[in-house]
Parts: sequence; structure tokens; C-alpha cells
Amino acid sequence: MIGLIILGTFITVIIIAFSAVIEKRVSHSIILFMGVGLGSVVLFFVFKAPDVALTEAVIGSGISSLIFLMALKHLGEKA
Amino acid sequence: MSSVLFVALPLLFGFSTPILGYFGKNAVAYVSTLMQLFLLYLGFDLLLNEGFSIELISIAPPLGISFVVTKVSLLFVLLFTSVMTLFSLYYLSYRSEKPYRDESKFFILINMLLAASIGLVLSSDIFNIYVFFEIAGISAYILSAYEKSSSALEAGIKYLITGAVASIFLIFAIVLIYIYIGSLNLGIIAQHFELLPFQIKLLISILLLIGFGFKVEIFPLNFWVSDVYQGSSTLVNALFSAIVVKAYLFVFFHLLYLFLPHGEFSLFLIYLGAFSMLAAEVAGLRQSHLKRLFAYSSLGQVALVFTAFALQNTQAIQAALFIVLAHSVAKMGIFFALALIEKEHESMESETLKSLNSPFLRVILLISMLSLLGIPLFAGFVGKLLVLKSLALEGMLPIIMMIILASLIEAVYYFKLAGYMFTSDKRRDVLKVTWAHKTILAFLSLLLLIIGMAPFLLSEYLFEASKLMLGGVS
Amino acid sequence: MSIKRSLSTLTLSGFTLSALLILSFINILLQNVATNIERAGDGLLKLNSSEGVANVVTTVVVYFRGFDTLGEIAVLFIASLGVGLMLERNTECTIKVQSNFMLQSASKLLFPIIIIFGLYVMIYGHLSPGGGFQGGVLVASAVLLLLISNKDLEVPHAVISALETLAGVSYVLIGLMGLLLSDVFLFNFLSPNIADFGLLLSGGIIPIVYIIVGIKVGSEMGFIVQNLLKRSDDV
Amino acid sequence: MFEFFNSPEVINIIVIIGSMLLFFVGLFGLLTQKHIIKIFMSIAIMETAVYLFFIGSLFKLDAIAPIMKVADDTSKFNDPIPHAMILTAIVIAMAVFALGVSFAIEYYKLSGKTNIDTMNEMRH
Repeated sequence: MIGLIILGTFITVIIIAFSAVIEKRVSHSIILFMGVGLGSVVLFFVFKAPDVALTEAVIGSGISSLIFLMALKHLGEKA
Repeated sequence: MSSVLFVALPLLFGFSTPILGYFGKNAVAYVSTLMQLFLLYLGFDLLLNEGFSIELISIAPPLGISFVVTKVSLLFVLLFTSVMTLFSLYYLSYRSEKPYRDESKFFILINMLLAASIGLVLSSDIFNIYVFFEIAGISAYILSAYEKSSSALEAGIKYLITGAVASIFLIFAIVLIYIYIGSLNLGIIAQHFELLPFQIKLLISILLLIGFGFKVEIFPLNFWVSDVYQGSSTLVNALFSAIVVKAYLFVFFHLLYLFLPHGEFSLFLIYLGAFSMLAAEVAGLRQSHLKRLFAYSSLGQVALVFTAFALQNTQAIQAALFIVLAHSVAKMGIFFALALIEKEHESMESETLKSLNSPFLRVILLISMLSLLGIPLFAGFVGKLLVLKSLALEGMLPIIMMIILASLIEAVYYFKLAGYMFTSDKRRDVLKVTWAHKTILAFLSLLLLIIGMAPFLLSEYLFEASKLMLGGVS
Repeated sequence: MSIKRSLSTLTLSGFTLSALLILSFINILLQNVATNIERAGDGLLKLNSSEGVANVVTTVVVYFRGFDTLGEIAVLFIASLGVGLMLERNTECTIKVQSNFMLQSASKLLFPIIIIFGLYVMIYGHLSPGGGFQGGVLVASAVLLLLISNKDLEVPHAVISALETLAGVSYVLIGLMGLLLSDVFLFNFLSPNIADFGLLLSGGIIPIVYIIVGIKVGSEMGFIVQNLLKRSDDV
Repeated sequence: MFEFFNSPEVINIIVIIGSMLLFFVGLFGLLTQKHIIKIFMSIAIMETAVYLFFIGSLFKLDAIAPIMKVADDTSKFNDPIPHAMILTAIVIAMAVFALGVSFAIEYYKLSGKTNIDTMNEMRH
């Protein structure tokens, strides 16, 4: 079972990451990037690393995306 | 005394600046300079009393982190501390006329840069090296964007992106090392590295080469250097070329000698270095912006050091250490002088030198450039001669040709600058240089002449240092 | 040369590298990651019950590799200093957050929960997953929630700066104290007692340092976020 | 069928291929995207891939998270060092991104550019 969970989560994370990278609207891709972070939180949890999972949830995915979003507010979507 | 103080004191200073701020405007500046003088004293103290020691932190290695003080790491530590002290002393008299904004932050940053460079050199734990790599990197990004002009910020952004990419590759290498060897201590990794399967060894080496290659400014990965030098302020460039690159160079080759003592990739690295030098000097030939031009000259010199280190024999390493010293001193002199010129003329095009009216600065610039070029009687000569000699002993004629060609190209643009300085007669008013600046600049030039005329003063120490570095004490 | 063009010239070497990486990955697949070698982590686990605290990761982060954590704190410190340098006293760019009734009441409801959770994660970091970094950021994010919902609120800069200074200085001083008392920087001079293992007061300096780290990280994150979230009514 | 997916070798292969693909997704973004935030995001994705690779390839299927009692047998825990290293690396990466974003904001105010291709003030 655990192998299937890992496989499924990895596939989801890769798909979300790819759509985050190719998405034209930056705000959407930041939200998708948050999804990548959450997927990796699940993976870290499955890998029995609760500390890393908590850190990734709070810092790697939470605050980082928040910083990107706030920066986007200043910068604007247009590349 | 403990070598951890080299890192702990700058950190303590950095964290406590708000308190120091209460003691008046100049407190931060003076405390910073005093601390650097103390660190210089500490370095000499360690050099005279012990020479070699292992300093534990928290818990004994291999489980914990340790600092290894040897003659060769002390050489670099002393170089960095003295460069930083001279920089602070120079800045102390510079700040009365044109201080940086938010000076206390500037002092924190330069001290963090110092602490991180020293940590890089002393640390014997590869993940700790990664942490110091990041501290040095981040302080350098902020220092290069410090002036907040659009070119400075652009330089900062480029520096930051390349640095972030470099750190991914470095951490990837560390991850593979931990997975396959199971330790982060350099000594243990060195023992087990040879036994790894070839592909893994190759992969780790390539990842390390890419990670550090961005920072040691080697050919395909050095596209950002010229922009960063041009965008950053002139004084800060002195730190970049005298401290930051040197620390990364030392770490890279320290790791290389430890992991691959038989020089598996040495031929490739030698060609890479020689080619980088040639490419840098060719690119430097058509620059008209002074800071950009000296950035390319830095690239050339660093590539020469890279070539010498890559030869992986004692004489070549000795030569490399000579060039490191000579280059640091010469580049400091040049950038300090350029800072004064920039303040007066507000332009950094090379035409500016035509209207420079200060015989003193002209002589300083000339001496430094002659030393960089490797003219006899100046410091740069010894190192270049030794490099060529050891290359000749190895029978690498193409490399010798490339280095001589690169030096000739370098000579062309230096003599063009010298021509601007000494032939034109459309001069401005005399540029006033304060006595403090004069003392420091004269001291730097004198140092170049002393090393150039009496290299035997240093050669014994450097020879021992290079034996230690090659022997890979960790 | 623009960085992008240069990066594109690197693409070729990038793809060569990719090929190499793939080859090596296949090699790794064939060999299987070696599970039989003795890693440093095994040694640490054996040492942990006499030297550390229940959460081994905390022992490693704060004590065995505490010097890395000091460096990490320094990185955060420099980064927040840089953000402050870039964005301070900068009234032109502000983010206007339209705060409505939902946001206000939700933040009132959530603020105590998040802050209690943050403090719990911070203080129990040596017994359960979590610790200073996560707890500090959680507390900072609770404050951020209040900042977004309440236009007039602003955490005074002096408070943040005082907390930050206090935490940073005391961290280095604890390290120096170890150097003074037993010649080892960051030494656990409040020698831990095995009988206390698993209790709230255990592990000597480890929980103290992690709480200090939490204060430092929290105040720095608060500083960064507040700078990014400028509103037209401040300075 | 579930047993097949539960063997350590298969999980190891999934982790390696998955994190490799994620790494290349990030690299692809770094080389093709133009908006500066997306550049940072691609770098973050690459880093996440490295972290997943590290934790994933060192975790033991039957082991538990490293939170122990005094008398516990040490061999049943996961290796804590990778966790500590990744924790450090995540925080450092976040600090770098915060700094980069603040440079970008300030640069945008001065020049109005967010496209990394057009950042060429200093071209000669």
C-alpha cells in the first residue's frame, strides 16, 4: 500500500509541478507551486520524517509561496 | 586561543549592532575595526604558537563539526583578515566624505563575509561548508546590490540566481556523498571516496565542479562576473576579488585534493583553466568600462590560479599561492585607487584616466598593473614564472603557449590604460588624496615590490603550506 | 550578456549533464542504494539517549550540528537585513488588502489557535516533531494574519529588533560559555541527566537554544513579511 | 500486486525516477521561463526534488520516525541526519528567495522590468 501511495503522490507532484512551470498566469502557478509543496509534505510524512514534513509545510510551501504572492502584488503578472 | 572565535565574534558583532547603535554613530565602525584587528592578532597568535590544531565544536568528529587549523588554512585566514582590516581602515577615512547608506548594515555584511570566508577555509565538515557557502553568497549578493541603483540591483539579481543554482548542485553532491559514504566529515569521505563505483565518483565530481564552478568563476559558468563587478560599488569589488573568490578557490581545491589525490581529472581541469584565462583576456580586450575591464582581468588571474592548482604538484601549488597573494594585494590597490577616481570624476569609462591628475594614483595603478602582468621585480612575476616552470616540467607546451598568449593580450590593454594615464595632457585639477589613503595605497604597492624582489621571505612558508595542502590534512 | 542568453548557451552543457545524470541514476538503480554501510546517523542514535533529547532530529539540529544552525540563523539574519535594506522606508509600493467581515472574524478566531499551536511546536520541539524554526514561523504567520485583517495594526520595529538582538546575542553567548567552561564551542554545559529523558525539562541547553532560535526566526520572519506587506499608512 | 509495490527496491526506484523527473521539470522551468518569480519557483522545485531524493532514498520501510525513549533499540529508527540537513537547507532556501524577491521589487520600481531576458543594463 505504502508503495502505491508514494507512486501516486509522486505522479501528482510531478504533474502539478509541470503545470506550475508552464502556466502563463504567474498567480496561478504560485498556487500550483503550493500544491507541489503540499504533495512533498505528504511524501515526507510517508518517509517517516515528521520534522521535515512540518518544516516543508510551514516554510517551504507556506511562507515561500506567501512571499512569492506578496512580491507578485508588487511586480504584476506581465513578464 | 580558539579558532572558533574567527566565526563567533563577527556573528556576535552582527547580532549586537542595535545595542552598539546606542553608543553613537561611530561606535559600530570603530568596534568593527577593532574586532578585525583583534582577529588579525588572533591569527598571528595561532600561527606562532600552535601552527596546527583541531578545534572541536559541540562534539568530537566524525559525529560533530570541527575546525582544522593548518599552516595553509592559516595563510588564507591571515590573508582574509588582513585584507578586511585594510579595507576597514581605508573605509574609515573614506566614510567621512562619501559613506554608504545605513552604514551599520554595511559593517555587518562585511564582517559576515569575513566570518563566512574564514569558516569555508577552516571547516572540515562538508555540510558546514555548504552553510558557509550560503552565508558568504548572501552577504555578497547584498553587497553587490548595496547602492540600489538599477545596475547594482541587476547585478545582485544575477548574482543571486547563479548562486542559488550553484547551491542546488552543491547540495546534490553532498546528498550523494552522504548516501554512499555515510559521513559528512571530510577526512572520512576522503578515505572512502576512492572505493566508490566510477560513475558515482564521476557524478559527484561533476556536481561539485558545477556547484563551485559558478563561484570560482571558471569558463562556461562565469558569465555573471563582469556584470556583477560593473554593477557593484568599486570598494566592494576589492573584497570580491581579494576574499570571496579566493575562499571558494581554496575550498574547491582542498576538496579536490582530498577526494581525488591521484589527479584523475587534472588534465581536464588544467585545460579548462588555461582556456578560461585565454577567453577572459580576449573578452577583456574590448572593454571600455574600467570596472568591467578589471573584472575580466580578475577572471584571467583566477583562471591562472585554477590552472596552477589543477596541476596538483607542490611547486605548482606554491606558485598558485604566490599568485593568490600578489593578485589580492594588486587588486586591492587598483580598486581602492579606482574608488577615489570614481568619487572625483563620477565616471568609470577608461577615457577617464586621460584626465586623471594625480601622479601618486597613476604610479599606484601602474605598479599594480605591472604586478598583475607579471613583470620581473613585481610580485606577480614569481608566481607566473613558477607556474610556467612547473608546466614545462610536466611538458605541457600547449598550455604554456596559451598562458603566454593570454598574458600578451593582457599586456595590450594594460598598456592602453597606461598610455591614457601618462600621455594625455587634458588634465583636470589635482585630485587630493588624504594621507591615510596615501599610506594604505603606498603600503600595498610596497608590499608588491617586497614580494617581487624578495620572494625567498615567503617561499619556504608557502612551500610547506603547499605540501600540507596536497597532503590533504583534514 | 543577458543572463538568460548565457543560460541558454549553457543549455547544451545542461543536456550533456542530464544524459550523465540519467546514466548515473540508472547505475544507482542497478546497484541499489547501499543500506549496509554504517552511517554517521547510526552513531548519533546510539549517543542520543545519554547526550540528547527525545526528538533525535532536535538533538542533531541544536546540539550535534549546532554550528550549522548558528550559520542558518546568520543566513536568515542577513537575508532579513537585506530585505529591510531594499524595502524599508518605501511608501510607493504597498499592498492594499481589502479586509472584510469574514477575514476579520476568522482572524480573531484563528489567531489564538495558531499562536498556541506555534508556541507548543516551539517549546515541545525537543519531545515531538517541530521546534524553533517551525514554531517561530507559525507565530509570525499568526501575527501576519492580524496584520492583514486589521489595517491600523503594526508591530513596532523596535520590539522586533529588540527580540532579534536578544535572541541572537544570547545564542552566541551560550556558545561562548561552552568555550569558556569546557573549551568546546556550543558545549552542552548543563549536562543532561538520563533520568529526565523525555521530560519537558531535559537535555540541558537544547530546549533553551531551540526556543531562542524560535524567537529569532519568528522576529526575522515577521520583519521580512512586514516589509513586503507595506501599507500606505506606515512611515 | 500490492506486495510488488511494497518491496524496498521498487520504492527506491519510484523515489529515484520521481525525484529525477521533478528535478528536470524544475530545470526546464529555469531555462524556459521569463518572469523572475517563476525563475525562483523553478529553482525551488529543483531543490524540493533533491530533498525528496535524499529523504526517500534513505528511509527504511520498517523504521519509525526518530523520536525515542531511553531504552529503545536504536536500529529501528530512521537516520536523523538527513532530516536535520534538509531542515537547514529548506530554511536557507527560503531566506534566499525572500532576498531575491526584494531585489526584484526594488529593481521593478526603478526600471519596470520583471522579464529576466530584458535585464541588460550593462550590455556592451
